[in-house]
Amino acid sequence: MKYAYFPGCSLKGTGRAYEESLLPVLRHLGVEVQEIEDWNCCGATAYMAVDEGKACAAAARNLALAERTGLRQMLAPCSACYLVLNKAQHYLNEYPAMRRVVTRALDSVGLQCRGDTAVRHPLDVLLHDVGLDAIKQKVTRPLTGLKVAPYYGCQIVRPYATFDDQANPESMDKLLAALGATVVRWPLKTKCCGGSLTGTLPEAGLRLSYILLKEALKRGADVIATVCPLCQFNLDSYHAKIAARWEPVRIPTVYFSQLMGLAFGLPAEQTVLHRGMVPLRFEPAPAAHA
Amino acid sequence: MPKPKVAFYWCASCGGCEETVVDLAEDILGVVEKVDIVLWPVAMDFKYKDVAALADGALFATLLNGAIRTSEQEELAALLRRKSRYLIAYGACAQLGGIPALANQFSREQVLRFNYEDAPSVVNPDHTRPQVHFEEAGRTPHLPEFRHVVRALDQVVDVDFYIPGCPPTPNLTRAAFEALLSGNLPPKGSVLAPDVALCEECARKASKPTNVAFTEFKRPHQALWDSGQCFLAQGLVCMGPATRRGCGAACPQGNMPCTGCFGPTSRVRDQGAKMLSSLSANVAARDEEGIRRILDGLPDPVGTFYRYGLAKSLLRRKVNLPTGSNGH
Amino acid sequence: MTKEWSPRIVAFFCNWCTYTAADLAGVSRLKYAPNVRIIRLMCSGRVDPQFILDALARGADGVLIGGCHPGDCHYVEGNYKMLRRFTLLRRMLADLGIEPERVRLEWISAAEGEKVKRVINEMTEQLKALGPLGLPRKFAEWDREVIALAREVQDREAAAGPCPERPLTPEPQEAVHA
Amino acid sequence: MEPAVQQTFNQGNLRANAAYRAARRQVTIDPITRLEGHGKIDIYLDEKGDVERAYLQVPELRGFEVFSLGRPAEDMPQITSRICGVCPTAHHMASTKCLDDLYQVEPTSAGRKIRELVYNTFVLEDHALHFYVLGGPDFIVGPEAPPAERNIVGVIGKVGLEAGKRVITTRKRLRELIAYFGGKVVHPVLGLPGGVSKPLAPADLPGFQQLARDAVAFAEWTLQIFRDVVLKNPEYVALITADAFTHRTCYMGLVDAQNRVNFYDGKLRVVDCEGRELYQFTARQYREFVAEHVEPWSYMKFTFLRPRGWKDFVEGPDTSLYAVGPLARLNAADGLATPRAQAAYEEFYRTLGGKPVHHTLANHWARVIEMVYAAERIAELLDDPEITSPDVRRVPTATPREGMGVVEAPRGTLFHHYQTDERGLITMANMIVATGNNAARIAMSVERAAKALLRGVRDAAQIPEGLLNKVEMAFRAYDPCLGCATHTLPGHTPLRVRIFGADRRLLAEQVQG
Amino acid sequence: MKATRDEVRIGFYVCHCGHNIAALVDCPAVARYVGTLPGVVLSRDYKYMCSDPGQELIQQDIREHRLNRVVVASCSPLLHEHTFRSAVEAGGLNPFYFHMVNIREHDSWVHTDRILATEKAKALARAAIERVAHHKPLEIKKVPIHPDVLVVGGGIAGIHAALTLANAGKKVYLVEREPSIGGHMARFDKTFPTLDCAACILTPKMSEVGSHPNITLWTYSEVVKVDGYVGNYTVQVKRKARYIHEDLCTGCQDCIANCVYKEPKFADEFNEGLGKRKPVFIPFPQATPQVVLIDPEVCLNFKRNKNPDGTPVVSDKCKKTCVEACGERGAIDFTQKDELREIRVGTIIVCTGFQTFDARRVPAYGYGIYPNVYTALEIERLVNASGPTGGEVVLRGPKNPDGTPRKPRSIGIIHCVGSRDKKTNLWCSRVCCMYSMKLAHLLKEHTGAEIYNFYIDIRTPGKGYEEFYNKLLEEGTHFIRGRVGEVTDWAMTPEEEGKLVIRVEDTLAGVVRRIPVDMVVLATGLEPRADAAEVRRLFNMSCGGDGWFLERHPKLAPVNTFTDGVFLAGCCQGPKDIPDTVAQAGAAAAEALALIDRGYVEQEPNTAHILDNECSGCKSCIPLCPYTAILFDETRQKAYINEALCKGCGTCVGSCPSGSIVQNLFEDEEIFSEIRGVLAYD
Repeated sequence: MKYAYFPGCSLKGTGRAYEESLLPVLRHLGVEVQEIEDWNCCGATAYMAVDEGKACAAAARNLALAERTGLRQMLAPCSACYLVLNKAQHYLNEYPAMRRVVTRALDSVGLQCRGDTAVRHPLDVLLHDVGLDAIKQKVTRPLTGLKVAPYYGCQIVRPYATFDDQANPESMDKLLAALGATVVRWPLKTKCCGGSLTGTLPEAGLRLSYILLKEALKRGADVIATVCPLCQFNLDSYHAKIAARWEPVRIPTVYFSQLMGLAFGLPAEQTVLHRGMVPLRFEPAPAAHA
Repeated sequence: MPKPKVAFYWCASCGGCEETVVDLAEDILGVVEKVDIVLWPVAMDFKYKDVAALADGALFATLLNGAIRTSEQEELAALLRRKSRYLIAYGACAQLGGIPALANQFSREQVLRFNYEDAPSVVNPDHTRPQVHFEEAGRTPHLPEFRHVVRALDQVVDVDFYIPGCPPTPNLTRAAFEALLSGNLPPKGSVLAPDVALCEECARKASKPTNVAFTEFKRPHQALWDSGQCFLAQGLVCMGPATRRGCGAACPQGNMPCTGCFGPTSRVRDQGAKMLSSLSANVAARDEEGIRRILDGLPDPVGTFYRYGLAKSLLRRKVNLPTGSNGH
Repeated sequence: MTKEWSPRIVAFFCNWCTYTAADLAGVSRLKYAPNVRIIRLMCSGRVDPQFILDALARGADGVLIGGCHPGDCHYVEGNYKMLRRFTLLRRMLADLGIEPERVRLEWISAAEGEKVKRVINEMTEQLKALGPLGLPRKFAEWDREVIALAREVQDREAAAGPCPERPLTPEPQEAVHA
Repeated sequence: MEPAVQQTFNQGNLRANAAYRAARRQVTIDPITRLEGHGKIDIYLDEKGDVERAYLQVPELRGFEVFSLGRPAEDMPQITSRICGVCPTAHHMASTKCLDDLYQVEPTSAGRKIRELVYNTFVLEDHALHFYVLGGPDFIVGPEAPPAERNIVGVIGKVGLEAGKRVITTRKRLRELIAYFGGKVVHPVLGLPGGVSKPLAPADLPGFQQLARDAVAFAEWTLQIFRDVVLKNPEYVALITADAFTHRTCYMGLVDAQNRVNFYDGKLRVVDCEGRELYQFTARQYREFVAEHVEPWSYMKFTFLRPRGWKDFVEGPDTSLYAVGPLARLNAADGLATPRAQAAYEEFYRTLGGKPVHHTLANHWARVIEMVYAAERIAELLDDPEITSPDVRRVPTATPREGMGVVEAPRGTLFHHYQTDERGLITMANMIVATGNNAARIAMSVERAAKALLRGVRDAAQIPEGLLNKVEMAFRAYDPCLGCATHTLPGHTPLRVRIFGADRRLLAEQVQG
Repeated sequence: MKATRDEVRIGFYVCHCGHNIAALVDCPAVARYVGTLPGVVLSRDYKYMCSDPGQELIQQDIREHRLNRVVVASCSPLLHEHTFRSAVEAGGLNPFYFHMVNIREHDSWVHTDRILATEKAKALARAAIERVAHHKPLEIKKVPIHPDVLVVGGGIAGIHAALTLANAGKKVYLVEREPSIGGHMARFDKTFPTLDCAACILTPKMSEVGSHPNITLWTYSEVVKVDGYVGNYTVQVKRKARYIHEDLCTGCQDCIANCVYKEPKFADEFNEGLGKRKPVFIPFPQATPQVVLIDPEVCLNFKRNKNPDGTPVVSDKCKKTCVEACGERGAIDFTQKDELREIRVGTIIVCTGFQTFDARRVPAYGYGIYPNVYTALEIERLVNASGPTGGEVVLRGPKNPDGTPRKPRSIGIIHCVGSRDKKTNLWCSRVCCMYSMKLAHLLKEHTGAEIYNFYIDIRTPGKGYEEFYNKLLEEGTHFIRGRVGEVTDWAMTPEEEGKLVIRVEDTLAGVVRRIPVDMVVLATGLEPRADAAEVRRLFNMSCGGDGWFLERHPKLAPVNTFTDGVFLAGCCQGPKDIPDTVAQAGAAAAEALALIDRGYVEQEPNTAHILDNECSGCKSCIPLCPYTAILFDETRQKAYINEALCKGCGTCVGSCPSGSIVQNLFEDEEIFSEIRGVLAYD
């Protein structure tokens, strides 16, 4: 299994914990990734809203670069990248007009995009390519006793439900269960985390984060597992503000990949749990058979 | 009463047809002595003027073999047409274009380039090419040019009858002569051979089951096969079902499948299309992938289904090749 | 033709699914490109590759074959037979310089009037992009060299007038009598 | 014999001959080019009215190499046989051997023997025809005899009616043997990588063995005719050794391990004009030793010895030009593998003053000697118990990439060379045929004849009548190739010669006839 | 012998079809153009060709102008080809000297540019002119109709159709997959809008079926194979083993009473799993036939593992108290096997019904996650007096502290679950609004709870339906307009604790509301049965894109399918309520009767035949025929076609490598000339 790898800006910045934990886990599972050369902004955020043409062109350039690697699969861990790349792909194949615009743009830099590279999310790959059994086998330190609230955020299931249910995704639930964790059932899996509102309309944004954290605690979760750098940032970084505005709802928010690393018994520098603002204190015991 | 005058002429062909005529000529009790062979470019020199001098229709029949590739050939074909009461396309090349017509899948430039520059044995540092008009110290030896398109005879002039085969068999030729001389002829444009497919006279026919569905196509060299059983039943492409009979199933006699040199029956406009239709329809798979896999066993459909008939196929030629002027 | 070129598509639709779907498109008043000329057959299995080649040779820019979805053939599996022919025919046409977009096979059930519209519009667009196939014109172009010559020969002979040369006698005969 | 019957007989044969000439003339040319209508020779004179330059032109190109592209390799023996309807078997066989090499498969022993059987049968039949019908009459009847007699009828006149019958029936039976294996005589289909398509049924063996015995007798009888009619006639001998028909070039031919002539297989051997061995090489090495030169005035390519480089149309010790065909084969070999043929071989060189023999017309004699060899070889093969083995083909397993094959066509060495993709589809096909190998020498012969015959010509009146007769002689001797074009009843050379004055205006045009 | 150009005298007619065609096609221009074509002796345009005067015109012209070919350019041949053929015949010509051009459905209705549409019409017309010249006279074959009828599906539709036919004196086979007929209707409590009890009106009809002399009732059976064609179908029916001999069982149910299981223990399908049954059981009290059956999955006398052929293994572990109870009646037989029966019928009526939408597919509504979320069908059983709770509405979820089951004090009914939804099913299921209100009424009656209906639109198109809606409004049921976003147990406020919260945008008030309730009812929509695709193939019908069986024409042939002799009734053709279903069933029965009473059907003579002298006997065509109509004559070494078996697909014709097979009406020449025609014009 080899995939063209598109990290995107977050995984090199605020979301570095994601990359730092994901890559070792994939390696551990024998999944090869090859970072795309000279990748650029995926085209997410303001772009899409302002000028879809340019956004698509930006995304398409990455797709084109991915195609050039000859690997038919492209791994995009960041939810935003994942969504935009998929969307661009979709637009290119659905709307001739858009394809013309993009083709022209790419021509100018001597690139071309067939639009046939599958844009995949790590969860998708882990569940459908690697498989839960393979993952279970790698678990040396099951997360027994750790109650995890799986939080998916909006972008990997909406609007394109490419690998999981839109309203009630369950891929991460299955994954965490496989790691031996207790999955907390809660209805807020895909509720908005506040997204970029936290920056523009703190009142609205923070409230959304607060609801999530509170409900997770109320249902007895020890930790929230997330797949999206932005969600992770929102849920992890505003505890002081939230406490000031409503009440303290301290609960760590980590990437599912960090928990996998933990369960696989990978060294601390590969689970990078220290990067969280609210630290996760949990030492999984080695499995009986291990 | 003078014997009817008969002419032979060839165009782009290999000479195999002439061989057949000879086999016929050697059959001294055959038909040849009933006619005067008055034109035979090899037998006697003849000048364009001589033929031109004949009254139109002075020739009883002309048997012309070979495909039409050069202006010279076209010119003579036209001339002989006018001079002959019956113009007969003799052999696969004249009837269908023949193997030379496979060239219709390639451009003339490709031919020249390979032959004079790219061929591994050629040493041609200064890219010399034969010139239609070449000048050396004022000397100008001139070569005839050849056409972009290889044609069957009836694509150049009106043809009365066809004698199929690569080469035609002496028997067919004799029968044709007898028909011509006795005057009891089929309608104009007929092929002077039975209008039924080869299988009818193939010894292997009985060995073919009624439920042949192809799970793979084998190529002749890829397996040893039963020398008595129908080739199709063994997964080998045999053009017999789409090919006119009359040769006595010669190739199957040699334990090789028919390649279709007798061309289609009168009820078929495009031999290749029909054989393709029959073969592929009988493929066993039902899913697109399986179907593609099995049909990939036919790597060269054009060469397989139009081995002799490309010039007379409905498309005649690879359609996106250059035409333009004839200069090299 | 003075009027601007626009592709011509000959369509072979099976009576049970696709032809009916085209009727449905009509009943539903869906609007699609007027470039298609539908020929009705009982089953896509009846589509003889000769029809496709003949249509192209006679000036169609594209040929569309419509049949029932796999498994739905009114005649059990005529459509599979067509799919098989089509698979090979397409490859062969490519070898003969005809773009794959020009010959298209679609499964359209009696209920899919929408699809009739979509496919015809799509195909019309693709063919516009490809430009004319124009085989009749190509044939004429190829044959120009021949026709030109024929004329030239006539003129030459008209000029030369009746030829004085002796009528031809078969030399071999003499050889024998000698 | 009833005069009426005899006349019919003669007529039939006349036409037979004519047809052969017809067939021969077009095919024996390089596979991609063939003589259309007339061979063309343009002769240019200088101010003094002497020959400045003579061009022998071959004006057509069919492009087999190119339209073979993309074809399955196993179809090549059948496709390439259409290069030539008179020697289809030669192309068929060269192509088939090319496939053995391509698929790296050794034919089964029986398969190989059947191939060699069919091939020798073909060579014998072809040579016989040439000797009695096409080339031979010149000698048997005599070069100066009235044209109308220089044909098989004339031959019969000299050697008797029975001879004629014998020629025809023997040829027929030999051709039936080819058809037995190949389905058809013209464009046979037996060849496949690793062997042949069809075994010899034991029941059919005796008939063929009888044929073989008759063939040997026939060949020896032919040799005797040659001795009686030609060698006993000093005139003819003088003609053969005449300088006008002598070119000192190199010679190439296939030889077996003992350097003896072999038509079907072996190594290629090249000797220089002193008879010294220059090279020995396998088909796979052909590119290192053989190369083709292009002239702007002919579609035909001119081969030469690559190590020596193209040195234009010159002969002598350093020439890079070489000849192929019967004479060349004898010159390039140290002998023949069968007793009767070997004896004839020795007689040949004894009579003509040692190796190598440079007299083009000696080809006729060499050809008859080869007939004897072929007939003996056929007999050997048919007496080999293995010839009826059903194990005639081995299925190849290797992935094809590149293959080369060579045989000795009656009129000279024939190379086939293919490259394919891993599915065995042709990506490159190259062929060099006898005519190409002889082309340069033929061209020289033509020019030499012209120069010898045309001196100080000022106007058409000064052009000698028999010009074409002589020019014809000059290259008819090569037999097939261009020669075959000229193997017509004397007086009917389908050859057009045009002579241009110093002012480049057409002085005269002659068409043989 | 093919008629040559100069022999043919073609009459051409282009129809205006009022404005339908004339509006976009310049009919006079088309007529003028065709008039110039070779062979055409007369070319007219006319307002309505299909009208009597139109047809009269054709007949008159045939006589006066000695026409021997007729072409009509009008609507789809599927609509009027027959009409015009008859006209031509009435005019004294063979009906097959006619060809029809479709310039309405394929031209005027689908284009917008008058010039281009006219061009197209001309091209199509020209094709027909060139084609018709090659037409040959043909004979129509008449095939007799077998009078027996097969009705597939024993819901209300099947029951009604079967009875109608049986009462008309026809022999009917009624095949039902379940152990009892009755279908969904048998599970309903009341029927809207009259609220009369479903059982009361259905059971009499059920028993009538059970006892009708002309009806062979096969329940617990499935059609597995259908061969033949209209008038002559051969049908294989699998009668699944119920381990009871139907003819011996009296329906006394002693076996059930005496089963080793003292208490019912297994989820009972009829009650949507809300109730329990024993391994030997009868689906419901009024089941027809009154015959019990044994469920080998749970019966102790069977092993859990199966034989290779899938049949259960008898263990004989059980005391078999049931067998004792049955006594000398000896109806119980553990060794019973599925058996195949073959029947011959002339016509088939398909009434295989629908399935309700699986609410789990909308996880946001929490069905299967929250116990107190129900489907409508569950409620039907819950409120039914003979249901699992005897008509008492209690919650599935946690009981009261005192252990008594909780009753809902507030109930939310969510409409359009699995209907009118891009993500699931696009269509409106037509019955949900009404049954939701029916259930609202019944629930209020039973519990007095606050009832909230969440709807997109209320659709009440039916006699007395709107009145029923008003009645509900007066009863004080709440109607909130808006598609529900989600149902969660996530409480934001104390009063939401322990309840299900329905989050919805109230589009009338323009606010997002959170409404806490005890019970949520999902008004699940109707959808095609999961196996509709296989069933469709079985009977050679078509399915719409939505998966419902396709009627031949939505208006003119609503119960016909594209396969002659196969008819549709009930919800298998699309969602509909009971009155419509019964009406349709009657219609289907009438269609079948019409065929039977005429006694024969005419068959299109478009069969293929092999040219005997030309066939080389290569056998390539033989495996291609799905009906094994092509046979090989060993003595003559040629193939031939049994035209009785040939259905006229033409596949063999398109594949004959030597062109030696000919299909009537679709000869190569006819099609080539059609191709030439459409392309000759530009």
